[in-house]
Amino acid sequence: MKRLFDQMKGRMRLLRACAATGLVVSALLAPAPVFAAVSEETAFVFNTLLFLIGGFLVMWMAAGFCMLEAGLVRSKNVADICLKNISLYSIAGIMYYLIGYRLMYDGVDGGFMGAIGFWSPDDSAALAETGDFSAGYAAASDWFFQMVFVATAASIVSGTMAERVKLVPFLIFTALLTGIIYPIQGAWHWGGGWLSEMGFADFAGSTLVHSVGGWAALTGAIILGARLGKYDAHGRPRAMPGSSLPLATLGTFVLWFGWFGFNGASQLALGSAADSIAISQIFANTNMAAAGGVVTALILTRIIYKKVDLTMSLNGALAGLVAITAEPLTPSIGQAIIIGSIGSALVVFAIPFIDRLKIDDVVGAISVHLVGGIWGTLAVPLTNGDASFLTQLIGVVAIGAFVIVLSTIFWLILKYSIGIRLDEEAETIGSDIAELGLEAYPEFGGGSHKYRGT
Amino acid sequence: MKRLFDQMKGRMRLLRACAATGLVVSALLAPAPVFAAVSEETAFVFNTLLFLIGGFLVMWMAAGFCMLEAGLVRSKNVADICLKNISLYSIAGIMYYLIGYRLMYDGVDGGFMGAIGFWSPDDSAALAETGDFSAGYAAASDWFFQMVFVATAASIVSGTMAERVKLVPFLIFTALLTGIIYPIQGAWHWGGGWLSEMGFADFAGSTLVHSVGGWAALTGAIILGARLGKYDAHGRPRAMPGSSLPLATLGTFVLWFGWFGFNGASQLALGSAADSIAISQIFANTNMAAAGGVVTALILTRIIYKKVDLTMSLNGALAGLVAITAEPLTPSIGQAIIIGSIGSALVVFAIPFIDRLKIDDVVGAISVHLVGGIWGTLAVPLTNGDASFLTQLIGVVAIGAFVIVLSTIFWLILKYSIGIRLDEEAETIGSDIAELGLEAYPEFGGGSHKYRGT
Amino acid sequence: MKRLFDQMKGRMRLLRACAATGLVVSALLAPAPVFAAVSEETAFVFNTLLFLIGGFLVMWMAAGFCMLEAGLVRSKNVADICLKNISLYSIAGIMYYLIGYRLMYDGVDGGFMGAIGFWSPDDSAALAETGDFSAGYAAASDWFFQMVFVATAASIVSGTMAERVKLVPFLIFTALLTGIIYPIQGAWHWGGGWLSEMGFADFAGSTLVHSVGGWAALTGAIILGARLGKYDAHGRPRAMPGSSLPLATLGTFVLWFGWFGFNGASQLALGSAADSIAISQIFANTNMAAAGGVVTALILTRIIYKKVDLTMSLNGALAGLVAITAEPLTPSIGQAIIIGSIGSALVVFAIPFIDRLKIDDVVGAISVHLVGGIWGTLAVPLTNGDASFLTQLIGVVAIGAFVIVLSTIFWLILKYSIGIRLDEEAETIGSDIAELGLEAYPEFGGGSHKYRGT
Amino acid sequence: MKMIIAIIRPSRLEAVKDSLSAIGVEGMTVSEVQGYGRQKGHTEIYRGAEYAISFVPKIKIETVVREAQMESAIEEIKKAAQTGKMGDGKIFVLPVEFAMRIRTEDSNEAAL
Amino acid sequence: MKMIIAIIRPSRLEAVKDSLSAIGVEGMTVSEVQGYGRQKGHTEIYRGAEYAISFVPKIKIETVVREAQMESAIEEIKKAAQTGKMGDGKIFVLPVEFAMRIRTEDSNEAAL
Amino acid sequence: MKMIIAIIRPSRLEAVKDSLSAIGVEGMTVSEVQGYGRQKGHTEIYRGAEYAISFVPKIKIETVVREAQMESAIEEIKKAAQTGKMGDGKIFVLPVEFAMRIRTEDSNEAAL
Ligand SMILES: Nc1ncnc2c1ncn2[C@@H]1O[C@H](COP(=O)(O)OP(=O)(O)O)[C@@H](O)[C@H]1O
Ligand SMILES: Nc1ncnc2c1ncn2[C@@H]1O[C@H](COP(=O)(O)OP(=O)(O)O)[C@@H](O)[C@H]1O
Ligand SMILES: Nc1ncnc2c1ncn2[C@@H]1O[C@H](COP(=O)(O)OP(=O)(O)O)[C@@H](O)[C@H]1O
Repeated sequence: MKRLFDQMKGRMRLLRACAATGLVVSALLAPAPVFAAVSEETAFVFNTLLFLIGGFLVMWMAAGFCMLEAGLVRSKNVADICLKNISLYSIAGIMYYLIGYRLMYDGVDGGFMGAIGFWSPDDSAALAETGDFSAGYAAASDWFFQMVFVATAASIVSGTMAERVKLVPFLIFTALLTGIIYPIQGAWHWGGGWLSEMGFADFAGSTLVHSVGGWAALTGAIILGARLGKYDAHGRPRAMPGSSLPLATLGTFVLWFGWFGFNGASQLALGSAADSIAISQIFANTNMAAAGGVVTALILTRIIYKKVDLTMSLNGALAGLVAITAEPLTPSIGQAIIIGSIGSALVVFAIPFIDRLKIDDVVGAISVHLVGGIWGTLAVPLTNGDASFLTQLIGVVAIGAFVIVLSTIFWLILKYSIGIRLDEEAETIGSDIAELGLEAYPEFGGGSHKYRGT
Repeated sequence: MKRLFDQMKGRMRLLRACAATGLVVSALLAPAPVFAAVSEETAFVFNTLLFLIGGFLVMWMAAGFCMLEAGLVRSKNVADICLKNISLYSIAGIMYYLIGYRLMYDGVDGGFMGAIGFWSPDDSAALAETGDFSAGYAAASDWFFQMVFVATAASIVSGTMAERVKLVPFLIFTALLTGIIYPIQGAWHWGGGWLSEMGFADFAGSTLVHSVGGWAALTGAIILGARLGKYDAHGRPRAMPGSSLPLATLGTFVLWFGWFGFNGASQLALGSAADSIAISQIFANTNMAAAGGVVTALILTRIIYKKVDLTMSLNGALAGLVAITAEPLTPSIGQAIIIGSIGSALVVFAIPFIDRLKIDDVVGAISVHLVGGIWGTLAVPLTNGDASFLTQLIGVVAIGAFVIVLSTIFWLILKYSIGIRLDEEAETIGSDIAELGLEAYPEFGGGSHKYRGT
Repeated sequence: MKRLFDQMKGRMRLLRACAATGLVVSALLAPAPVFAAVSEETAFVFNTLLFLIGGFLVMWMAAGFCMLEAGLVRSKNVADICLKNISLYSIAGIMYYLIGYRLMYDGVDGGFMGAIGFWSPDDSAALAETGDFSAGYAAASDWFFQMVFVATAASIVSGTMAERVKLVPFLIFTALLTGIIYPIQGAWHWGGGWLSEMGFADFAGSTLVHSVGGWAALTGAIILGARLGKYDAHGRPRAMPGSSLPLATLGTFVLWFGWFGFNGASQLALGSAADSIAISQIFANTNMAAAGGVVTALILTRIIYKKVDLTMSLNGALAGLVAITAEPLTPSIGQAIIIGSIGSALVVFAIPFIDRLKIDDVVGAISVHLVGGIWGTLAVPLTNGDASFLTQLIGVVAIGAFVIVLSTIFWLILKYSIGIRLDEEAETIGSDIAELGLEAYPEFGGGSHKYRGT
Repeated sequence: MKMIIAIIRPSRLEAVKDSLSAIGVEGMTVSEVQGYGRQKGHTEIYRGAEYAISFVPKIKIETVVREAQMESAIEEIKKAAQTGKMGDGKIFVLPVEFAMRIRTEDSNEAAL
Repeated sequence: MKMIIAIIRPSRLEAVKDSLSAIGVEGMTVSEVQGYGRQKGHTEIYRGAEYAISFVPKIKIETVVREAQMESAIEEIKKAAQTGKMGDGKIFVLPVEFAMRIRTEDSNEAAL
Repeated sequence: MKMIIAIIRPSRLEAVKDSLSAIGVEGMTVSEVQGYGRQKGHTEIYRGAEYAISFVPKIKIETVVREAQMESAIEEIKKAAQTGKMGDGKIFVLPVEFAMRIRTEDSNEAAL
């Protein structure tokens, strides 16, 4: 079984410029001086190491989302968003273990989903006396790397729906998103399902991770409604500045840093010179797409609003990162800058636009992850000859439709059962006091503790 | 001499499922296709790289402790705790260089402690013309990795004793802890001393690092006494909420992130497929124990206190991490979740319990690191057939007794010589002003600087 | 062409104890058991991996500078400094791509600068059928690693000139610094130019990166003038404490963490046991120089000012790091502690001294990076027999003169064209409101939003 | 002239400001305060220990008005601030003997 | 009615609140202020430069009381706030002409 | 005794404090407030949405002085706080009926 879905993944990987196993094998068969090559076991270790490094970098992105969101919500909701972020990361891992991973990767075989059940690693071939390293990497390293991706998708939702969604239904939705929605659509492409058969190309998840989070957030935001006071009597959006821009900036830097793991380790192999060259290009492109995003947002907000907007620039960096994620390997550095810049420009316009549609997205996550993700996915054929625009569009639409339908069903069930929205009083005093019974900064501006001498 | 303690370590390592040197050697002797294996020098580089990556990840945990503690103390003590954290990390390294490392690893040989003296690396074998790579890794990489562990133990103490202990005696105790207490008990197991001969099993330091810090903190907290105002007239504990929950959350994420290095690189070798498989399992288990810890704390605080408690959930994550540290390799993922969850549940009850004993632990470090560490150590036999419950208990008790006795002596000497506690006025105005003459947030709530136009 | 500058770099590298290519080659030629060695392709992967890991660690330093500076400026300038930091990192990358990298490395050949033009990677040799791995690493991995260094130099300037320099001229200067000043002087040594021919030794950039940033900052600070209110009627400096010491501490920890990449990966190769041993020594020395810096600042400020100064201790850590950067490999750990301690002591005296000269350096960057960098560069001959004091001095002076002249020209042009300083009113209300139209902490101490119930 | 001091709920500030402004009260000074009264604070549990919040965040508005404006100002504040639940706050009136606009040195009623 | 304004040390707030409450003063409004007086601030050294802290953090309590309660309220505040060291603070009494409870529209003494 | 309440620009605090101190006013209490008046706040754009800042940060100084000192104190505050631009602030004078120094229990003028 394991073999089977490894084949699946193998097939996908072959779409990429430098397929790991492929190269190792060819190195073995080639007449080239044998000594020069990477040994099979060494390649196995390299590939595993790549997943582990990539995995801890992406895990760290959970902290980035947490800080970004904590900085962009108002003080009265900061503790609550921190709790949501650490909880969703935890729940995502547990759900992915319980059902997600196998649903996504086990026996999809060109179809729509995999098997149901717990996951456990099987490295017996590599551990056998006559070590067979053709699996290419340790099973748990791959699991770890895939798991942290799920959490990323869930993080996107918390930011959009902050300040008014109730904790428990939010966490239940997180479990459904990470245990069911994400793995099923993930199976379609990365699991070797029908989209992968069609030739859909999404290297590290502009669509599979970011848009998925974005669609779920969009659906949730519409069903949940805007925050109290977000729109004035004339329906014009009112700005509700976040509590701490340095925390938001820190969060953005954390995400940027983690993204090297996100995109770089999505090469899925490090065990050959060709793979290491590919990953190097991915690192450079990932960085430069974000850089392009920052500079574009800087210039555009200066032109449009007369003042440079810091939070838009942060969103611009993230938009650049999301945009390059679908194809971080084939663009040249110059192309990467352009792809990131366009992503950022789209976000600069999308944020006020979505705001005016009365969809209240607290941190701009829909614009960044959904708009940026769609753009990135559709841009793949520009630099990657193997991808077709039509297939890309089919993938975007199919996954979008699937996520919207399931999210709508789940949110509506939650809404009409336990309710998803804080009541007016709770929202007014803030989710921190209402849900957690404490404040994020208990000494400032509230509570009596600052005054106590002790 | 170096050879000797390498042997010692080798002996310990053999207890683990996949011993690095062992495997490399067997790969060399095995009739398996030679080309497939990892070359000796490559393994040497891999092992060294593992220590370096693990080392920088664990070093980063120092920042995690700092942020966690800065977030959980009151504003008037934030700068002081930042200073303590960066200082203790520095002092730990210097002491470990001056006497700790050799005391722990040099010629312990089944006994109670090693040699006295500075440490310096000797890689002459590997650097010789006819490179002999059997040492397995660069000496300084091992030193670096061991050194950052010492700092972790010291970080635990600062959190518990915050807000009232004087700076200088605290730093002196840190030097004694990291130069004497930690290395001696460390010699017993990791240095190849008597506990290791007995078969005690503590993979990455639930007991050797976390409980040691916890015992020292406990002893210190009792001798130091509670903060002013911590207990009301009726002896009931009063909550003293920390200054910044987002910083505390950030700190927890940093620790979680760094823990991949803490546990993962404690495999001590990456130079074979078997090692890389082991490390992958460790990564997954480490993550999932923490995830289990978060979810358990979430549910328990909701049930017991009606409100979800963010700081308890953060402590729950850490409790899960501490609990899995004694044996992150042999459990399955499901078992790891359970081990972490039980650790977290213990902490949720231990925190108010210790509070009621009038032991004032500002950040909950005793509960997390001591209670969690004992649980983790005793749980090893549940998944690792080579460990025995009795031996684990002997290890826990022996090390506990040793740390308590030495800590008591050191704290009492400090108390009756230079004094360990801030006077009442200093504690009231806060250690920042009293010890450092400045404030952590000089513009808020104090000082005149916010008012100045300039 | 690529070959040519690789040779250049090769030449420099040979000055170091363990040259990567050299060793790999010798391993190949040596009569030693062939199987024991690292294969060429494996070394290629290792070297590339080193650049990638080093690169992401140094990239993360951008976040460190940002947090350090955000913590040390006053609240009214926090958002502005965050924007400057994320922008300068982005601009540095783009400029280095557009002209910097080739100006620094392409065909310098003992001269003063390289070629002009965009950079693009050429890995054709390694990717060819008969893979030729003699380039040693993936081109883009090297580019990525060099690029993050440029950003570091630019980060230094933002801290010194904070709170009063206008955004746009600052960003233009950043582009000039990273596109022209840095690459040209970098070509002299790392690019294989005249200084490298002379035998100048600067392992990871005490002079090439830190002093360059420091000189540019010094020039800028003098031309820009001090902040309003920085000096009282009698010309005595007034302290202007920063907004958040925990953020400043976090930033210092981030920098410390990232410095392992900065110095460690400057070994430029990991593909042999000798390289891995060298990097291990570098890690240990880097850490211990910083530790020495902290403890020295702690003790000195306690003696001189009676109170331990947290921000000086943070600066002390950084001074230790800067000082060891010129030669992190040849010192023993004890020597590294001393080099770091002296660096820190110099900074403890330099900060008030520069202050009294009426050069207003908001975060102490001139003292840390320039004074620390000069000290570190001049200290190389103490532990590295291949370096000469005179050559070191020539390097320091030549690069200093070059940077001062160009920076002066650029700053003066900016001053007399678009102006570089905020007007008095803008400076008084703060650069956040004046330049960005928002506040870093909009709910505290300003704005009406905290009062709004919604 | 009288100084009207109103202690109100933070969420009512915008409404009070707007209605005062509507009747021509052109200046006021606002601060954040903590109130103690019938609306009791509450006891929370934090890490298993009790945590008494005895003060409630309030807003204090101070505005000096002409005698003639006083009645209507009080009325407007009351209307805008009232929710009917405990904790709506208080209005106090204190005598003012002198007022000056610093910029113009106008005195008394001309200064408001 | 009188408004008692007491400037006290932050560490005495709980004690003052409790003793006022004990004699039936049921409402008060508290704010954070910075005081300047005989208790001088101090000069610190920060990064080698002087740093004058001229203001000292204090708490201001405002409570409007019935004439009859005034004496005892002052007495209680004084007892609870006194430490005998410089910087204990001041008590001021100002006349109040009108009071209203916003919730019920009760006036004057009924409003307190 | 009179309580002088001055609402001034934050940037003028040091100057006002120094000049009051120069004429022998030895105590004052300062707080951060938000002002609403002719100096209007402004409208910013944040993430493409409007962001009205209707209040302007100000400093409130409260100082209780002897009748005799009042005139000169007002004069000093005015001089030190005036910039001539809108938003310079206001000075109000309120009667004080009683004062006490908590530390010594000195009353009235002796308490200042
Ligand atoms: N006597 C008083 N003096 C000063 N402020 C008071 C007084 N009584 C109440 N307040 C203020 O008014 C607020 C509301 O009063 P409270 O008694 O809680 O509710 P209500 O006004 O609805 O009866 C209190 O929080 C406090 O700030
Ligand atoms: N004349 C005054 N007007 C207003 N507040 C004052 C006055 N004098 C003192 N205060 C306030 O009282 C506080 C304590 O006064 P201070 O002179 O330092 O000590 P003490 O009251 O013990 O003599 C000051 O910090 C200030 O807030
Ligand atoms: N009637 C008033 N009552 C209380 N405070 C006032 C009053 N009028 C103005 N203020 C305060 O004085 C500040 C300055 O007033 P403003 O009208 O803006 O400028 P100016 O004093 O120059 O005419 C306001 O921000 C407010 O804090």
